[in-house]
Amino acid sequence: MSQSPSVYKELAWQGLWKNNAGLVQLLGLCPLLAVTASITNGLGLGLATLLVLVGSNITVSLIREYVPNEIRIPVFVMVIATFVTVIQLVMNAYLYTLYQALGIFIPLIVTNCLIIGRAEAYASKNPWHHSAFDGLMMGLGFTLVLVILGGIREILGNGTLFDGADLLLGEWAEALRIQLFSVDYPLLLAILPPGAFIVMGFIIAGKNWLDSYRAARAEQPQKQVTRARVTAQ
Amino acid sequence: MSFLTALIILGVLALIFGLILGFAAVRFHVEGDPIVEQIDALLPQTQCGQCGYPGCRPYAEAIANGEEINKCPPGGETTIKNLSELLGVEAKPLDAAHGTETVKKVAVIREDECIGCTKCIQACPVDAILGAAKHMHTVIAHECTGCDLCVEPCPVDCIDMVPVPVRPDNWQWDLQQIPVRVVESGNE
Amino acid sequence: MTIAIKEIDSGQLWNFPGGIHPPERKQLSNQGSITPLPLAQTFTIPIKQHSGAAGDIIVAVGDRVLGGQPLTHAGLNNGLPVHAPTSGTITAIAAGRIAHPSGLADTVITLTADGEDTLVTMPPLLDYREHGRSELLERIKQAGIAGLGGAGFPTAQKLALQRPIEYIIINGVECEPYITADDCLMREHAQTIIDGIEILLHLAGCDKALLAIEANKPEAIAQFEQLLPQHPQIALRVVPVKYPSGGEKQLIQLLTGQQVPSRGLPLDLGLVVQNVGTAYAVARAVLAGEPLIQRVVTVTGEQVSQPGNYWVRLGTSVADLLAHCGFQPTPTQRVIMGGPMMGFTLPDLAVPVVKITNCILVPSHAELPPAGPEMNCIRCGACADVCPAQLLPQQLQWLAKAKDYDGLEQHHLFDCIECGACAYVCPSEIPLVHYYRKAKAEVRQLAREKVKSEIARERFEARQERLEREKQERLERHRLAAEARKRAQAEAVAKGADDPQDAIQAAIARAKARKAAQAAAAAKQSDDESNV
Amino acid sequence: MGDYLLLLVATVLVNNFVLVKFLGLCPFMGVSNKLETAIGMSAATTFVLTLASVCSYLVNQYLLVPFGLTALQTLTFILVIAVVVQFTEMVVHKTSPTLYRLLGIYLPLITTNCAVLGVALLNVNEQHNFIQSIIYGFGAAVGFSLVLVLFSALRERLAAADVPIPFKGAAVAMITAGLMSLAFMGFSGLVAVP
Amino acid sequence: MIIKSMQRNGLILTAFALIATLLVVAISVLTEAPIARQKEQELLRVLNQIILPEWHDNDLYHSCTLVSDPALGPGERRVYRAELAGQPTATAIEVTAPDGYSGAIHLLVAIHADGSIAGVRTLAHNETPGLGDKIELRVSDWITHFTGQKVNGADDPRWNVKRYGGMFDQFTGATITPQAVVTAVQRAALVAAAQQEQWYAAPANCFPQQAEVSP
Amino acid sequence: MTFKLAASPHTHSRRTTQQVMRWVYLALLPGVLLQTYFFGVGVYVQILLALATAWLAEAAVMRLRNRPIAHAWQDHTAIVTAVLLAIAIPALAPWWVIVIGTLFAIVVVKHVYGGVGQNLFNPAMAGYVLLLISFPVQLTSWPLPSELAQLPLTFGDTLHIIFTGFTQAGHNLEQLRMGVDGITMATPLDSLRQDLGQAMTLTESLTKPIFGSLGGIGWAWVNLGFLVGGLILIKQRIISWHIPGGMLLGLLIPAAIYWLFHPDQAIPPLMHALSGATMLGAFFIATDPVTAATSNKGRLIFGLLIGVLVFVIRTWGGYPDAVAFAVLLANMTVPVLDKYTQPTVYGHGGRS
Ligand SMILES: Cc1cc2nc3c(=O)[nH]c(=O)nc-3n(C[C@H](O)[C@H](O)[C@H](O)COP(=O)(O)O)c2cc1C
Ligand SMILES: Cc1cc2nc3c(=O)[nH]c(=O)nc-3n(C[C@H](O)[C@H](O)[C@H](O)COP(=O)(O)O)c2cc1C
Ligand SMILES: Cc1cc2nc3c(=O)[nH]c(=O)nc-3n(C[C@H](O)[C@H](O)[C@H](O)COP(=O)(O)O)c2cc1C
Ligand SMILES: Cc1cc2nc3c(=O)[nH]c(=O)nc-3n(C[C@H](O)[C@H](O)[C@H](O)CO)c2cc1C
Ligand code: SF4
Ligand code: SF4
Ligand code: SF4
Ligand code: SF4
Ligand code: FES
Repeated sequence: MSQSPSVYKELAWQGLWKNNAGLVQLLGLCPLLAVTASITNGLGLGLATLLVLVGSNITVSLIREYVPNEIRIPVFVMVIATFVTVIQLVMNAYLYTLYQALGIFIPLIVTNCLIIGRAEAYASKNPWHHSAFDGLMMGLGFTLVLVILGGIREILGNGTLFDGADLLLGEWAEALRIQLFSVDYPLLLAILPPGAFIVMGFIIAGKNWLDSYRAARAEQPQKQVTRARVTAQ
Repeated sequence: MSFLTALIILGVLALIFGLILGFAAVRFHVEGDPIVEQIDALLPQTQCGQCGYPGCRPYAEAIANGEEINKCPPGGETTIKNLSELLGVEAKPLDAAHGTETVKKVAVIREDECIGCTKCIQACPVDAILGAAKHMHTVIAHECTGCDLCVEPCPVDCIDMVPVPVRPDNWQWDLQQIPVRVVESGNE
Repeated sequence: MTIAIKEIDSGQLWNFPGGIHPPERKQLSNQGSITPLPLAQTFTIPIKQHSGAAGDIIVAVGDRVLGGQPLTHAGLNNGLPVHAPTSGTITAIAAGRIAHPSGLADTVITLTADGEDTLVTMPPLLDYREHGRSELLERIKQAGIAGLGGAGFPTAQKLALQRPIEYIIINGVECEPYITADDCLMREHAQTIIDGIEILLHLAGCDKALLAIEANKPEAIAQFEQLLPQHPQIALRVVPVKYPSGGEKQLIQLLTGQQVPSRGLPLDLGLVVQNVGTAYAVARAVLAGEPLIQRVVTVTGEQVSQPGNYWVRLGTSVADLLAHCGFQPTPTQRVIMGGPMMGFTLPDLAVPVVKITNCILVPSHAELPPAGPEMNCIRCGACADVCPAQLLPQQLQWLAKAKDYDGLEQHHLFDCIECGACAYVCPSEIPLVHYYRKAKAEVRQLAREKVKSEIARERFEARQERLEREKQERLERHRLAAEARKRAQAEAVAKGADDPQDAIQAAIARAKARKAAQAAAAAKQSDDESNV
Repeated sequence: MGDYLLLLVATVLVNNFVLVKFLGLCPFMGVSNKLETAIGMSAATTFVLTLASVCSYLVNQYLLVPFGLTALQTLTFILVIAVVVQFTEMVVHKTSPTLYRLLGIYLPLITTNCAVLGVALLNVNEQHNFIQSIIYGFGAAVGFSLVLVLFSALRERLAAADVPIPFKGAAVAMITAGLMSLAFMGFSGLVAVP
Repeated sequence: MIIKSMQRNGLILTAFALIATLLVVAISVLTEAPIARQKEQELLRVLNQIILPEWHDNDLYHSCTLVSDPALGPGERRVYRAELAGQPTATAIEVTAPDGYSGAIHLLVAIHADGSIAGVRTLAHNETPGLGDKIELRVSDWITHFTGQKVNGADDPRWNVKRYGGMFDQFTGATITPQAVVTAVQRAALVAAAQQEQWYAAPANCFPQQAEVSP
Repeated sequence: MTFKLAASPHTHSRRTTQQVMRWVYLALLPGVLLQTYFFGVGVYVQILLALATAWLAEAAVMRLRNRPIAHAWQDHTAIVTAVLLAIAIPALAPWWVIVIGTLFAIVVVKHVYGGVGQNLFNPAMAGYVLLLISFPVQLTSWPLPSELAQLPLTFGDTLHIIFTGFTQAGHNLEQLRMGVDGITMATPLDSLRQDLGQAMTLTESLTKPIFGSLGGIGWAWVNLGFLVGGLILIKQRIISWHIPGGMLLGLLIPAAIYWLFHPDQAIPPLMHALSGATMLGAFFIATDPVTAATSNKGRLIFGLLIGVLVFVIRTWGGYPDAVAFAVLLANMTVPVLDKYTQPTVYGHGGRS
């Protein structure tokens, strides 16, 4: 446990940026592209995914030792499905309009590749508190992308930001709505399916550019891996 | 809906599925993982250890267990590309922390300086060095993989790594590298 | 695959896909007759001038040699000897310029001529039909004859295989612009060529030869039309002007309608293709005993004032050759060995004329402007339209850039004959052929590396096994030593410590055991290290 | 008959699962580097998707609905799918090593392909009958395979393109998918969706 | 061997399935009531917009009856009957316009007892955002233009978009969507005129209904 | 003296990419001139706007990539893209329409892929489709052919309406598009589609003034103009006949069959051939070498595919004209087509 802080730091760095689920691992793309016509939808789905991710990571990590390999996947997806159904029911009960807006993508959180991916790749090999934190960071990273993508698409395609935030956050949030500009003919493409892909492509390119820019700026103190010797010296 | 029907139905369903999978797991059990062999076949077999593993095969095993594929400098881009195709993962640039892809080299022992200590023989993973104790050693050039593991142990520093000579028959059609402009023409 | 003998005999011609019509510019060099080039002072003779292994050098520096004397001895494989082009002294045997696009050095023999030009020949075999097949083949081999048409494949070896041959095709097409060496040879030595063809027919054991000449060589055609009626075995085929109808595979398709199977040989169709120059050289070697020490070389281009065809001794440097032709170099002069389509530029003029050198081209800037900047391929397909091998050059180029070797394989890179037709028409001025050559070299290199890595692995594994075995043996020794010590101690105890002999024994045993233990420990340590 | 054909056309082209409905995108991006692997993935997905569509229809129609357990749909469907996939994998692994080599690493991926669960859920939502469910599952799979194969061939060609560095890899692939989706907009309105 | 593996896998999977089911069922029982309430409130919110409170004093939500008429769309449709002091005042009908630009448009159409339109709202649609979605009140007030209009028979020329000589605006660039809505409302009004009386006679038979999983 | 090493061949037939592109935009001239005659000088304004945008965009991209700007300009492909996009959109569309479209075409569709020759989709058509789905109103508001126009347009008016949306006299585009009968007129294909959709018969619909003799007033002539230009390109061996031939066959054969069976509900084949962007598409757009199949067999299939798609979308789809969509859809299939239509290579079993 002595190295824990650095473990957490590394997990945060991986989840939020370096190995971001949406931008780098390209997991969970379906909801990522499908529901991000507005920033509100993105945020809502991001938070729902985050909850499921943390929950499933913890659970999987706790049960990992009791599950034989052959039924590993069925059990994991069942765990996830339970969480999703629960969240779905709760949203249906208390966030009805948002639930309607997100449509089929709520039940589809089950198959969000991100969740099963983390369960397999991380939670099934690590203790629960690390897994929980990993879920949190991966989920936040994912939400971040959802929000950015939603924001860009909403601005381009609608000229607004936080349109319909009240659906997610309650009446008060109506005040959040920002009309950035109002043209008669917004760039419809941005909120249509092709726009989702293209804007996403540009976001990924932006991240790559930032990374290479930073790499160029920081004259990296190259870490050198020690060579293994095959033979005697 | 009632608790009981739900529990019974799902329980029975899960039981059946579990039985099926349990049956299949044994009935259709397959031994062994041929992927290591396939990976190993793609590695350059230089045995240089730059990947951080003692030899190519251990690295192949590590890759099969999820290690990154971009750690072998002697293999360079070609190997990474082949591995990425074999494993269906994205090709990444070579991890500079392990070194960079350089021109192929061979070891050459400056024979007049060699004191015959046999240290290099022990170091060479492919037995490419010939010689007996207290006698001059030489490198069999075509067996040498250029791993440079023999350089460090040599107490008198008489081993050089020199680029593999380019001959007309292994020339890579690199017109830019021909020393034309250096060689002046005959009739001037 | 059987060839349609009836149609072929009736004189039918087929066509091959693609092909181009670049400006011919042959009149530049085909006006006069073939002039013997005055002897140069020094000759540099690369020991490898054909496709195959070089022979072993059988002369030493300082030796005096006569013209026509072999300088190397051909080995068993596809080696060929090279001969002294004239009499003189061997002054160096070292790495030097060879006629290769790489400009890299290889072993060359330098001969300083004595100016007397004393030649030796082998005994003529005028009644060659009386001599054995193997004797004739040996003569052709000893004369150092390699195909003079391009690839320089040893002629004797082409004919050595005992397979039924339907036709010998004599390639007098000379489709590449500028070059007129074969043309002039045919005009002046038609009879010798016919003799050579007869010898080849005799060797091949077949009775039909097709002599193909492109329609733009009326004088050569006239010569043969006049002579051939006396030689019913040889049929003349005048083929339409199109580049590259002189390519072996294309010529076969033109004359027989058949395609040489990929990776196969013309022999698979019962065909052998020989250049007219080769036929001439065979005739001279058999009927006059002359080894191959000179050939016809076209010197042409606007930067020489006396273009034409010359009899040039092999080993003459391009500088000496050009000096006789009124060479006026421009600042960025290109000197091309070979024609404009398939030749290569020389890194300097020290390069010698060799067996496959058919042309030295020194164009002015205006007549063959250097290629413009390479632009991106626009996939216009012009290249595919002209490719005689029906390849997709743009695709190959793309794959070569991507280093997709599997894709290159699927697109049959190795069926490209490097004719350059594609690059000739490419509007984006992409040096396509260059990409293919590079890619081919890379593929070959990869194959070599693959073999090498396989060997390395085997050696590594063998070594590991050996080390393991040695370790086991050491441990075994250690165990034995320990046992011996124990035994010795036990014996010592049993005997009482007062026997000095025993004390010494025990000490020795202890020392031995300690050494063994140390060795074992060292071995263990090194193992530990290697397992990091 | 005509209706079924229309449903097929509509699922394959007009409402293409990947480009219009945004389902199954992860494998679409993930296993489209090489044409060969894409074809393998297509075959595997087609098999599993059709089978899962049928199985989940049966489970839903004969177990969940009669007993009023519709809240358990997601749970049950995903269980069915996971088991179908797992079972297929094991069987293929044993019986046909060559096929397994081809499909091996893609089969587990299919479980987490949301297209599969999507088909099951959409079948319920759109109240498809048995035959419609089969067609819908098959159509979705064909649509997936079609764009996956085309996309991977496009990406193979991209491999050598001089793409600006930040766009290399996933970014340009996304944009390509976007342009494909743009092209697929041409099919909109072709078949009226009920 | 096989038996053991089967037992083990079967039991573990069953155990997990049981726990999962238990959880899901428990939550679904707990949320059943709020969900139903949410649905009711959502519907009521819309209902109250088009049938103003001064037009009724009965429990609109529970005054629902099921009818079926191909002109209203496939399957059973809900009709909410408003009464003021026991007198029929208006009905709100679920209507589907099948011919929207991208699929069916689901509407709620309220019609006064005198045949005039009390109000129309869009419940669900897939029209293109920015073009066809102007039928949502959130986006534009176009849908309110129906209020107060009357239908004079099936071939009333005014019941069309302006481009085809009607009285309703089309949207620039999108004629199909408004046209679909207009004709659907027109059909609903005609059906209502013919059947409203029967509807009031029918029993309130919409509830209890089973919880649906998705919209 | 130093020698320059070069790879063979050392000679080259001198038709460069630039010359190829020049032929293409010169061959567009007949069609463009006719289009200007019928739809006004707005066509030129659009072309100029597109060219300016394209050049600036290429320059900007080259700057960002630290490459010489001339590198992108010298091949003239951007000119072809810009001109094709400009003549594909209505002559009086607002200025920002063509600017957005050209930017998208040049930056996203062409240079994100690395520039000339590397793009997978036809830039001009991708730009057009972007505009069509983003601004359907502007993209379908074709001005009336000059013979039918109520209000004559001066050059000043044209500029005014493109940049401000109103003529100098204050008319907006909608008013300009009003026909004699006071009803806004759509393009021939558009109005046919709507009329047939409204259950009118073909003969009824064809009585509208927009339908002249063949493919609609003006449109038929413009198509013939492009046909002439296309034939010049074939003559010059810039394009081969396979793609245009395939596309026309793929369009006309199904159209004719369908028309025979539904004579009064289908667009007649001749109308298919001479209206919309048929000829432009067949000879100039589908033939874009970069995004088309390369072997002749592949080209034929590629053309046929486009033709059939145009027919299907025109007949049952949601868009009046479908050349752009069809071309993009066919672009997607090119790598696969190329892969499976390789000619038999010498020595691999083919016969001569
Ligand atoms: C490696 C190699 C092996 C060959 N073996 C034979 C052979 O066994 N018999 C034969 O008749 N020709 C053989 N050839 C000669 C070729 O068929 C051909 O004539 C020669 O490559 C010259 O052709 P070119 O100048 O068109 O390239 C061989 C050529 C090469 C390169
Ligand atoms: C593109 C191309 C063009 C060729 N043109 C000729 C030619 O015009 N005349 C000729 O004799 N050989 C030409 N060759 C060489 C022939 O392919 C073949 O190697 C030669 O005729 C075999 O005869 P040899 O072994 O006697 O040289 C050409 C080869 C290629 C690849
Ligand atoms: C991407 C796209 C989406 C469209 N969405 C709608 C829509 O939702 N509703 C609609 O009526 N028309 C829509 N249209 C417009 C139709 O294609 C068609 O042009 C229009 O309905 C005909 O009306 P108009 O005569 O006003 O142009 C859309 C067009 C495009 C390109
Ligand atoms: C015959 C021909 C047709 C062309 N058609 C198009 C076209 O439809 N759209 C376009 O953007 N560029 C076209 N180009 C130009 C060029 O090929 C195109 O910009 C490339 O796609 C840019 O990489 C054409 C060029 C030629 C030679
Ligand atoms: S770096 Fe490459 S060559 Fe060296 S040992 Fe590792 S795998 Fe082998
Ligand atoms: S000789 Fe030296 S460089 Fe060569 S393989 Fe042996 S250890 Fe490596
Ligand atoms: S001729 Fe040049 S530009 Fe045209 S397709 Fe071939 S390589 Fe590309
Ligand atoms: S060089 Fe190769 S690819 Fe080019 S035309 Fe000749 S055979 Fe075809
Ligand atoms: S989220 Fe849909 S396939 Fe991954």
